[in-house]
Amino acid sequence: MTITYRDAIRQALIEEMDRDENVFLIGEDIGRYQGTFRVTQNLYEKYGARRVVDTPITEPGIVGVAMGAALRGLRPVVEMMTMSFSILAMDQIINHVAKMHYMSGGQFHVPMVIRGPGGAAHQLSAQHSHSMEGWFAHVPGLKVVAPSTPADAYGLLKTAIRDDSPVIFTENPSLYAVKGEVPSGVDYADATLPPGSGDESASSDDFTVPFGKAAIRKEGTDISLIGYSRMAHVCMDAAEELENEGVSAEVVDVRSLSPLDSSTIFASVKKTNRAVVIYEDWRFGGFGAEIAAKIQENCFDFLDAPVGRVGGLNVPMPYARNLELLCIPSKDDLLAKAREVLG
Amino acid sequence: MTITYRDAIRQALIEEMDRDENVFLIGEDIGRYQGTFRVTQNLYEKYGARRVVDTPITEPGIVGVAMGAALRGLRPVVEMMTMSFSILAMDQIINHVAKMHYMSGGQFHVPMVIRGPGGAAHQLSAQHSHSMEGWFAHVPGLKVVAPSTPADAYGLLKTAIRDDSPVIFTENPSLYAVKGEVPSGVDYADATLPPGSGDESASSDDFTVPFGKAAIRKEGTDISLIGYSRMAHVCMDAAEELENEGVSAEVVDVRSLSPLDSSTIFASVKKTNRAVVIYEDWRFGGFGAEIAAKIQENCFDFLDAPVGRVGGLNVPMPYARNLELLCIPSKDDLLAKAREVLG
Amino acid sequence: MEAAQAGAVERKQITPSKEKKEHALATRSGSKRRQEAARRKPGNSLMEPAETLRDYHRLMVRIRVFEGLSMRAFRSGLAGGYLHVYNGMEGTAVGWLSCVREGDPIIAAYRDHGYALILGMDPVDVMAEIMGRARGVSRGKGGSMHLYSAEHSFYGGWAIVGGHTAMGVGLAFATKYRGGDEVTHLFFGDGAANAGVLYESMNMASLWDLPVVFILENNEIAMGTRLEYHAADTHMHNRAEGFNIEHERIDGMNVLHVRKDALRIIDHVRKTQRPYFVEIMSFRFEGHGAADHDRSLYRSKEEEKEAGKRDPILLLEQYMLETGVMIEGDIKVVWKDVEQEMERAYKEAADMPKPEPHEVYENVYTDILPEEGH
Amino acid sequence: MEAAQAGAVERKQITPSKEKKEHALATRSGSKRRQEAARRKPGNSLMEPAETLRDYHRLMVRIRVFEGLSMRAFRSGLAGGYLHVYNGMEGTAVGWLSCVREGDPIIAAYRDHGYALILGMDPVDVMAEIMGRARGVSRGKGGSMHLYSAEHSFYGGWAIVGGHTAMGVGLAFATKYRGGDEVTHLFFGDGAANAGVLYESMNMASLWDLPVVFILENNEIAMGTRLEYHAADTHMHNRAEGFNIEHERIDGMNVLHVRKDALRIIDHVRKTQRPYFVEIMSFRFEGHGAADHDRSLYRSKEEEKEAGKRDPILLLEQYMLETGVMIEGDIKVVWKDVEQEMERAYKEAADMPKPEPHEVYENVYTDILPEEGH
Ligand SMILES: Cc1ncc(C[n+]2csc(CCOP(=O)(O)OP(=O)(O)O)c2C)c(N)n1
Ligand SMILES: Cc1ncc(C[n+]2csc(CCOP(=O)(O)OP(=O)(O)O)c2C)c(N)n1
Ligand SMILES: [Mg+2]
Ligand SMILES: [Mg+2]
Repeated sequence: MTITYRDAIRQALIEEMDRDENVFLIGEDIGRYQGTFRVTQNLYEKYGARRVVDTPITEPGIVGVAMGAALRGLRPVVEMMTMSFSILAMDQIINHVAKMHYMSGGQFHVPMVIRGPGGAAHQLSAQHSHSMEGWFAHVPGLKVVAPSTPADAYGLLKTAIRDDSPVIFTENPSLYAVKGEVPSGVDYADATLPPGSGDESASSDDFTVPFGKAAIRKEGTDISLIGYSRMAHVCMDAAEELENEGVSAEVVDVRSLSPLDSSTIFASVKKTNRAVVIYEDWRFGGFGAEIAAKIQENCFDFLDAPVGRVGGLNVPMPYARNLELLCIPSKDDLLAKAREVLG
Repeated sequence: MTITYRDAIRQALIEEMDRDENVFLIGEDIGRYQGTFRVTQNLYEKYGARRVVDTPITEPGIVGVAMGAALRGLRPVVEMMTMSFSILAMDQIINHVAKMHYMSGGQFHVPMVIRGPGGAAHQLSAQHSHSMEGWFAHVPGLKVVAPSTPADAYGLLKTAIRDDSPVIFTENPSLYAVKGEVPSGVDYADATLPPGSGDESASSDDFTVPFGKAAIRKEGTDISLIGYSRMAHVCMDAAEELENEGVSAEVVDVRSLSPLDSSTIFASVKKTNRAVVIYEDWRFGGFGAEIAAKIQENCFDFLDAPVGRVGGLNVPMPYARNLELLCIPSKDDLLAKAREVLG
Repeated sequence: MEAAQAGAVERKQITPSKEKKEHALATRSGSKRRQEAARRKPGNSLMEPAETLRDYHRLMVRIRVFEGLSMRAFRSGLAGGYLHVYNGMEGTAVGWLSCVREGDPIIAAYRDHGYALILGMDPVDVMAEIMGRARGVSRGKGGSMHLYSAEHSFYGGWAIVGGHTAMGVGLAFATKYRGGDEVTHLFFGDGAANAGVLYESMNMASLWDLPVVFILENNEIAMGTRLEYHAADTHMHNRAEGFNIEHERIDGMNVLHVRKDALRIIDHVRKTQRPYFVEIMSFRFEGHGAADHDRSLYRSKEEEKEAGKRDPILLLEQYMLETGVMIEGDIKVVWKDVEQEMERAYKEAADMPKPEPHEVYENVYTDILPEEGH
Repeated sequence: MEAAQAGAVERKQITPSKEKKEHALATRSGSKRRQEAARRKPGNSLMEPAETLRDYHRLMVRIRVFEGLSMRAFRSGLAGGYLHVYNGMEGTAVGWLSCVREGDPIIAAYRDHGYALILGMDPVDVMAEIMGRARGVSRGKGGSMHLYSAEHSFYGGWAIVGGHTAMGVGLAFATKYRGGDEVTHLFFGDGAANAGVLYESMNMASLWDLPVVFILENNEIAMGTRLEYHAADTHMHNRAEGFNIEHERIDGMNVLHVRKDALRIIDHVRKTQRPYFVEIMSFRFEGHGAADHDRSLYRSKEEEKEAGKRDPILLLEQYMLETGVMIEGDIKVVWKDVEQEMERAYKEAADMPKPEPHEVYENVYTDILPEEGH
């Protein structure tokens, strides 16, 4: 079926909630209000207040409560209204969620997902435009994924909910309306039906996307463009333009930041001998630095030029639209860097 | 005078408090209890409860209160009992302290310092052993320094307190007892005297260390070892051992992560043609990746080998001493990597 | 702010001695009961001069009209992001801020156009900020949610729910440190009142005797979540009780009531140099923000109609008509005047230039530029 | 935990309807006053069998002796990091946990040896953890502050002050979700009671009717900061008032008093499936942690001497002597027995192997290894 990125996420939620009674949703305004970005639309009506839990505005508390519930065998899916707010819950996520399995010597595990829109949208200003995925990928104990397509959003979210380790699942708000093919036997229209009335068997041949696997979105021979989430689309756009100039670019959609599929990245660079990594977060100290550092460590003899990096400007996100657009890496920024790397 | 790193910090606090009535200290157990790591010893007796403020255990609140005070012209120096606890105050630091100058279009500035011990000590386990400096260096609006010597601790802290932008000042707990020469006209013994009884003129020929300047700790020609805080000492130890093997290593003490002195780093690598970056934080996605990525971007044609990285193991810090020692990068880890890079 | 920075400094113990605290405790016992009684006192005994009433009216109308235009800016693409209007809550800010002394620090959340206008910020500059123009109060970098004015001791304009509450206490900390007698006015919503940092802040404010009024603007809704779904005790001022802070609930729909209570409370705080917690009840007529249109998700048309009868502008107009301070015609003139003023401001702002590209790097630090480029 | 995971699940609304909430409010009004009265009731009416008293005594002595040895381990370098003993507070945990039902979730902070021993964890495994051995309860990865036992529903063992409070509420959330009737016992200190997340947690617990007891162990000190310097109202249980949670303060030095109160409160919570907040007053005889030796920075010798008279072990011994449950000789035998038991545990733990290097990478994730090497 062809559905939007938003609907793909909701579809995955529905199927997993139907499959496993222990899966529940918790977050701010996700129920009666239908979700700020409407990802959870109709789910309150479908599952009720027990499994679609509206909370006060208390991100640390929400994450902590979800974690406690996970320790008793439930499988919470926390919605961060925006991933920017995960900054408030940083201690709960880093010090508690990520570490308990280790600190308890494996006695306890924390099967929970924290998902929500991450990255800049449209003039949300400095406090609401963070890209948090790089911060979390840095933390041992967390798995971090950043899907760019409806199929990946669907498949990775199902994998995330079934994973026994905590998963950070970041969605880019600009992608919600993007449509794409999603392989699934269950019809999205189910969302409005009462629980149990769906075709239960349909979820048996379900489709998931494994963690730790990057996707080659386009094959090429001259340069590797490496990105994730919305930046994977920017890579595709740039690759198309390069194609017109006779340059064959390969596009690597990282998808999973942690675990990171280094081998696919290295194989691509060893083939093309040139690479540019693009990420929306502040360039200085951002996650793209890890990818670039890794490539030069592992593909040094294959590189014909330094690994290029394109990131967000190193400033708090300004409100004015013209300044905001300057900050977010664009196709042109990527092309400029790619041409520099191509020499 | 030759004093410890700990006393150098206290000395800088004393001189700045004497110099400027608006400077005050705030934090947990820093006053009556003399500070968990005794950095603020005797300062409560010297300056009283007004200027050495003991707080409840509420890191977000402390940072927020200090920021509010800073907005009214005071110059708070916040002690994080350990920098690990700054994770709880992340929202206050990233979203408020770091951004207000920008968001207000320059109308307000936030002159405050957040300081405290960062990094692993001795079996403090997973929740108390974080290296936070890389996280903060990633955030536009914060300046971040990590001194390795008493002189730098003293000189950088004075610069930090006088800076009109917020500064994260990280101290490594293992360095507190390290001694070194500190150029200053004021005698440390002043700490026990009542205010005003010190030699006021002594602070006129005071010594500060500027931000954004790395220090070459040892000159060399074969390889650059790049680190900061305690890892700068590990670099020196490794360089000494390499010297015995006939390898001339240059040691770059980064000191200031943000702003970063890229030109000193690049100049060193262009001379030696090989580099290893070492940092205590988790290797994956840590700040060393930024330095490594930068070096290959800017010194590509000068590099005879990939830039090596040495970081902490990608695990929550385990308690058992033998496991903990495995996690923290050591001289041997650095030597192994240096030898690999030397080929 | 620079003025504040230069202010005289006196040595004074911040942390009260144990004796002092116990005394304070003794005198405040039973405070809650006394307040309940006071609250039940009938009628409004204010005898404001007519001119003053007209001023309050005009102020409220200015906010209402200005914000209508801010919504127009949003709909027509001249503004973006999150934009929240104060429609229905004007009585709170006008009543309260009419009692504030010049130089008193004020800090608030993102629903902040009203404070800005009341404090005397130029509507053109505020609208320019909302439209992301270089001459906006925050040079186009903050937007609707991040208005600031050093000149008016207005410290924002904050978009992390509850995040600014500790900062508000810090503003009062500086007063204590310096030995001044300003009162800090810290506004936040009922949703924000669930944020943990508020409790950390209340504890410090009370422990250290800081002159700050916690002003909970309870419009009984947080985005799309009704009060009863987010607060275990819907009388949220009770939460100050455990921190030994005097607290009460007042009505925010009648600007004169607000003013009367504000005068009393602010005077009390200035005298006692102790914190206070006031919960001001109001109603948000519009959706949460400019992008929230489906109010039926959380309330009925009847509820809105009922509340509409308590519209603070309407109430004051009725009162002025009854007392003969204004006649229908006067009121119309005010609206018309204000509409013209604001339309002019709107046009002026819309014609202003956007920030120059190089400005993107300015004000990250006070002295240096960040690393440039992508 | 796996057992819990497999438990039966019933559909049940979590968020109470408005009617239900109002009813609950009505029945709880005046609860505070009733409790004050109850607290003033004279005497201890418990009629525990002699054997039970002896059990409580032995449990307390076991903690005291075990922790003396943990300090020895620290001083001799067999343990490191932060290590905090419960000396003086044994009455609280023994009294309370004696009333807990098997399967009730329990969670606490870092001063956690006592709970572990009371719950039946093997002293050898606990000491092994403190010494960082592979057979430690957390395989040497947690240390003194991070004891856990899935078998005993003991969820830690947490070192971020206040950080575990929301998790405690989450444990109770699962009970509600499943329709069980466990009661969650959430222990934290007076210092932790200032952390913002606690208030977020109380609000949710009350809003959603979750069966959790907030147990504030008030030893009137947080590291080196005395209660009166960190809490605006030193009766910290009052802070639950604004969240519509029943609350009271009880004495923690007499294990029998604690038990009596615990029985009543836990029973009440199990029945009402509502949160409760109890503040248990005690005294920490030792320094904050093994490395804190200078207690004179925050209190006098007299104060300690005075408190020593209320030592929970001493009080129970006196009571047993008075009532003839034990004679001096019996008591000596207990101490001797326990000392021998714990010395054996100490030696056994000290002789155990350290974790293997490869273990450093285990348990980061449930299924994969992290990227290896430096
Ligand atoms: C920490 C945080 N969480 C969530 C949000 C999203 N959000 C913005 S406003 C709002 C509702 C706040 O309600 P309230 O405090 O009552 O203020 P009001 O909008 O009624 O003025 C929410 C949930 C946010 N900005 N910050
Ligand atoms: C967030 C955080 N801040 C500071 C600390 C350091 N610290 C550890 S224990 C402690 C005192 C806690 O006191 P309390 O809650 O009363 O517990 P008690 O030690 O009396 O059992 C402090 C400040 C910490 N571990 N976590
Ligand atoms: Mg509200
Ligand atoms: Mg305590």
